[in-house]
Amino acid sequence: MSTNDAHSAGKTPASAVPGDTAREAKATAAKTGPKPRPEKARQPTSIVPSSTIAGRALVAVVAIMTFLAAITIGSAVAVRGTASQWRSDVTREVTIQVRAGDKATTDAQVQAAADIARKTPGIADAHILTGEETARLLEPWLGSGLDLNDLPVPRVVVLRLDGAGTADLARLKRTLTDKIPTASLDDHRGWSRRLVAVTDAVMLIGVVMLVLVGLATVLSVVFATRAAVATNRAVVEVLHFVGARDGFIAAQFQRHFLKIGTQGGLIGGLAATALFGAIAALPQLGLGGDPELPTVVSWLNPGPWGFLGIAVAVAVVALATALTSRVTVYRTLRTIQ
Amino acid sequence: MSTNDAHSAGKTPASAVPGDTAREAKATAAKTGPKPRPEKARQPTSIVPSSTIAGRALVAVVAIMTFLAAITIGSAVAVRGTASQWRSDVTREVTIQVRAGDKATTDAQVQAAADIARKTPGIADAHILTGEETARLLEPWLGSGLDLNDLPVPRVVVLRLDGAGTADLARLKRTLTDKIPTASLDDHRGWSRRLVAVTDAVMLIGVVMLVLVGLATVLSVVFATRAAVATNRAVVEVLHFVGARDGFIAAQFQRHFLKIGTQGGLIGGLAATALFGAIAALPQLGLGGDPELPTVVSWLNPGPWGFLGIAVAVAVVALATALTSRVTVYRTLRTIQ
Amino acid sequence: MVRFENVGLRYGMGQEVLKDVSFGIQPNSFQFLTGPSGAGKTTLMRLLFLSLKPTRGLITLFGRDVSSLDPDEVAVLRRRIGIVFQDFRLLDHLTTYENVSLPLRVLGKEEASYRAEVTELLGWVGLGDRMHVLPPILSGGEKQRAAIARALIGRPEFLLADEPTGNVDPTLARRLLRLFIELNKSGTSVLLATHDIALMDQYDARRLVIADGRLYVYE
Amino acid sequence: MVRFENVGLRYGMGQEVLKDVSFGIQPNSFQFLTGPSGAGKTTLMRLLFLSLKPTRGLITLFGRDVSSLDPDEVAVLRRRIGIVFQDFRLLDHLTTYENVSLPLRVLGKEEASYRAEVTELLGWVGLGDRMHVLPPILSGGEKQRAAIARALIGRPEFLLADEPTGNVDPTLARRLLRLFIELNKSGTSVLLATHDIALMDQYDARRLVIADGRLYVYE
Ligand SMILES: Nc1ncnc2c1ncn2[C@@H]1O[C@H](COP(=O)(O)OP(=O)(O)OP(=O)(O)O)[C@@H](O)[C@H]1O
Ligand SMILES: Nc1ncnc2c1ncn2[C@@H]1O[C@H](COP(=O)(O)OP(=O)(O)OP(=O)(O)O)[C@@H](O)[C@H]1O
Ligand SMILES: [Mg+2]
Ligand SMILES: [Mg+2]
Repeated sequence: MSTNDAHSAGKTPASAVPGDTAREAKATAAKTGPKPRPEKARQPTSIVPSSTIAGRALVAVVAIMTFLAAITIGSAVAVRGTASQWRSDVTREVTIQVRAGDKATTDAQVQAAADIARKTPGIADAHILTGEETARLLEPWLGSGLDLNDLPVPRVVVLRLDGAGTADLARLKRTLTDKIPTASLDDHRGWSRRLVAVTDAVMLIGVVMLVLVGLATVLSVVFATRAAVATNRAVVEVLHFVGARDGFIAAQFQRHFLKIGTQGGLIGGLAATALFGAIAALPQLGLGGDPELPTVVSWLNPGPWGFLGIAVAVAVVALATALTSRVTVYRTLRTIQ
Repeated sequence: MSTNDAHSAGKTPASAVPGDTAREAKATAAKTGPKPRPEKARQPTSIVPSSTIAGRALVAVVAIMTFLAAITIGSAVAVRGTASQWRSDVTREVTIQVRAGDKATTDAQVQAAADIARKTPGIADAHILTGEETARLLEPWLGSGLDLNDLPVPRVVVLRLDGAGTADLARLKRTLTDKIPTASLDDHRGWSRRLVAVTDAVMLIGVVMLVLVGLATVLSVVFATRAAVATNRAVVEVLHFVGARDGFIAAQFQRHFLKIGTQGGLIGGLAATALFGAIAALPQLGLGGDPELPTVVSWLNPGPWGFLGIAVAVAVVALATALTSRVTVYRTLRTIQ
Repeated sequence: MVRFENVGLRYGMGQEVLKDVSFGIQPNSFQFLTGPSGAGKTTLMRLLFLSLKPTRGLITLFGRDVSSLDPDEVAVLRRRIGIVFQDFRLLDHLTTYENVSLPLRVLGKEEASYRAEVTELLGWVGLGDRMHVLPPILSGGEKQRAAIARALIGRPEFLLADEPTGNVDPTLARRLLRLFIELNKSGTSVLLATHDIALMDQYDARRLVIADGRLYVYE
Repeated sequence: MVRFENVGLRYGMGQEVLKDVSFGIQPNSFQFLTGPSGAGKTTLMRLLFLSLKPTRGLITLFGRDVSSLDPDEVAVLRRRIGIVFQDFRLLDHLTTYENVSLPLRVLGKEEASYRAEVTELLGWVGLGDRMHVLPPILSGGEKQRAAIARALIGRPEFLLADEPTGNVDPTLARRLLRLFIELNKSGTSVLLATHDIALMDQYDARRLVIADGRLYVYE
């Protein structure tokens, strides 16, 4: 054995071989190449390097997607709440007005109108507004403290529909004008129906967006997983060569993707929660204190169900990410084998 | 020269050397390895392989970001429009009501109230509603065809503020109640101010979201570029070794990123445009036909300025993506040199 | 242990790289594989290592017909084979130590159970002081020795080494050859592909020569 | 053309791989570089190729002090040098033809202007029929020849070849050596790092030997 041999075999520790000790080697590498591992690392280096997974970009995608999904769910739940409120308002919107004349006659006419209404199928109830109630309605216009008995203020009968939508209001209108010339039917239903249609449209858009967001998330994860397997093709090959089963290899990848999904989902979900939380907190901050204020703000308060929906979205996103990547890895491994 | 030599040097085309012709080689590769290039490819293979850029994931990120930005811009412009409408409504909202009594006295009191108002700084004009105008306001409540002269209907003076917001309405209120006991000031400004505050909050949220979305886009691009350079480290090294300047290398990367930015931007922008287009088209579809309908739908019509904003956002995103990646590539190249 | 019967291989639609190759490898035997560049040595190794399926003919490995194996069975068979690749195939993000211990890690073994063994082997191939360094900063010869150590760590029954001395000086090549001979004496079959005639002259063993797609055996 | 004066190099904080190395390379000269595995041959090549800066001492290349060059000047100087890496460094996504023509493409040349030249050179190194194939499916020796062709295509004034015959059979090695000698006769300086004593014995040239970090020159 020549001296050269001893040299290259590193059998003479005192020789001038560079990087003689692991300590030196580490210091060496720190300056010139990739990071070395500590000599007795408790945690072995992960076999699939996380730097190859475009992880941060994917976390960003997943976070944005979750944010979008959460915003959509929250808004949809909130708008649904508003819509159902509107729907119940509809029942209050149908009224009969009876022009005032001689008090006794008017009273009789009002009673007759209410009776006609009650007998109409689809109308659950007819309520004759008392003087007080009418005064409250007129307050914005006539000021408070008026004695309505002095005034020829029309009398109002409020109808409550049974909600089945079977009431034939057009016929009722005709009957009323036939029998009681001073009565007129104020039917706001066209108006309300349009409102409901709009909220239905909003809900539809929400569902469509949710589907789109879900699709985009799954696609991004599929692409990212494929890219990860492709850039780690050499790693996969070596793992196959040293006798690793597909399950072992897939687990190496899935580990990263579950983490990415959870991180992204949490970031997006928390951001959305914070946004809705801020919106819900606005009225308390004195910006929308009036509870009757029909502003975007009060419409957009998703309530507990909305927040629950967001939490579910986060969980679904994390699981979907992990699952999608597992399926994709298995598929891609088949093409490498 | 031995036969072996001739063999391996491929000088004997009739020999049994495998993959004898380029055609065969291509067919060979097609089944067993990466795709071969056509023999006389007009378009040379790009030096930085696009498959290493996680391009589709980044296109997805950029598209989503652009979509978000566009939605935000569109909504902000739309809400701003609604808000300015509300703001101008505010000026109509301040009214003085004078309780009706003896006609001559009332007329004098109304006149006096109008005079006081006109003399108050910050109030541009005071308009005494005519009987007809009042009748129109009351129509929903009292029905049409009423002779108001018979009724003790309060008289209304509508004040127009000069918009500078200097009017001291509290003082005016005191003066009025002092001098004319039957007069009262109906100041809806608290109400309106709250509405304006809400729209301001919405605008602020919009700007914050825009900033966040912009930041997220830039960060995603920076990450993606770094990842691209990192995975193409070998390519960069070889390019350096064959004498390529940094500018040449950066251009190889930037080419991909400009394409990604443009694609993502267009996808996101078009999606947002389609969404707003659909919203703007809703009323024409008979879903929100009533022009006075204060629904989300009419609020969310961004108008031409909104669509212009979206187009600008797309352009900005594409350019920002290309620029960010160029800067990042240059920086990263310095660390490889 | 290994039987090739009329094995032919073509890549895709190309000409056959290997034609009608028939031979056997006995347990506990030692043989060189040689032939000009591009003759098909690496291809033959890949067939033996199940990373390529023959286009025709029959290959029996450890008594099993390789055409009937599913992926998991392939993985299990491969654990009985060690391979040194011509281009090393070390993982650049794992240290020399981690690269060498990878076959054991894949088996699910605890790090503590193999640390001493790996350290000893690395010392043997002269990489004791390069243990915690990443492959990109190793010299050519050092990488090659790391690849050899990885092939040996699992105590394979069959060792395939593709040009394992191409990047080391003659003295070190002799030393590595002795390592392979030692291994063979302790019961492993060895197939060593090489261009190095001087190396083959140092040990009298069976020679398999590939030329023009045919395999000639010189006992 | 090249002057080293008391050059020392250490990686990071390690021991010096090269110590007090002083030598010169004349235009139009031919020399072998040899030494045991891990001695520092590749390191010396990297110094010559400007991909490493010396920790001490002075290196002059084409009459310029290398410590004072900015990145663009490095790029321009490198165009006058051809290098064959021990590990080839071919780009796996480009065909053999595209890999070999890369140095010309980087100069901004039109494909039509160099097609004939590249094709001819590929024929010379015996890769005429592997031209439009991606490197991963080339055999070891074929890759090595592609790397050599890429180093030669730019007609460099100075050729560095790191173990250029480690993966080919002796006959082909002789053929490649003749190629390098041809090249040297036409005016290029050649520095050829090798372990192959048989190869060095075939051509009588200056030998640079690295041992224990020192460089010994045998004229
Ligand atoms: N995946 C593949 N697809 C197509 N052709 C291939 C593939 N792998 C190898 N070849 C071709 O098959 C032939 C034999 O290759 P192989 O690698 O087996 O040669 P070798 O004997 O190992 O040569 P060397 O000594 O140069 O390493 C070569 O011409 C090579 O180009
Ligand atoms: N980037 C680096 N960082 C730290 N140490 C390095 C680096 N590159 C090489 N070394 C060490 O420097 C020493 C010399 O390496 P070099 O590659 O120059 O050897 P060589 O003479 O080319 O060997 P071989 O014949 O095996 O290729 C080796 O011990 C190697 O591990
Ligand atoms: Mg080979
Ligand atoms: Mg070397």
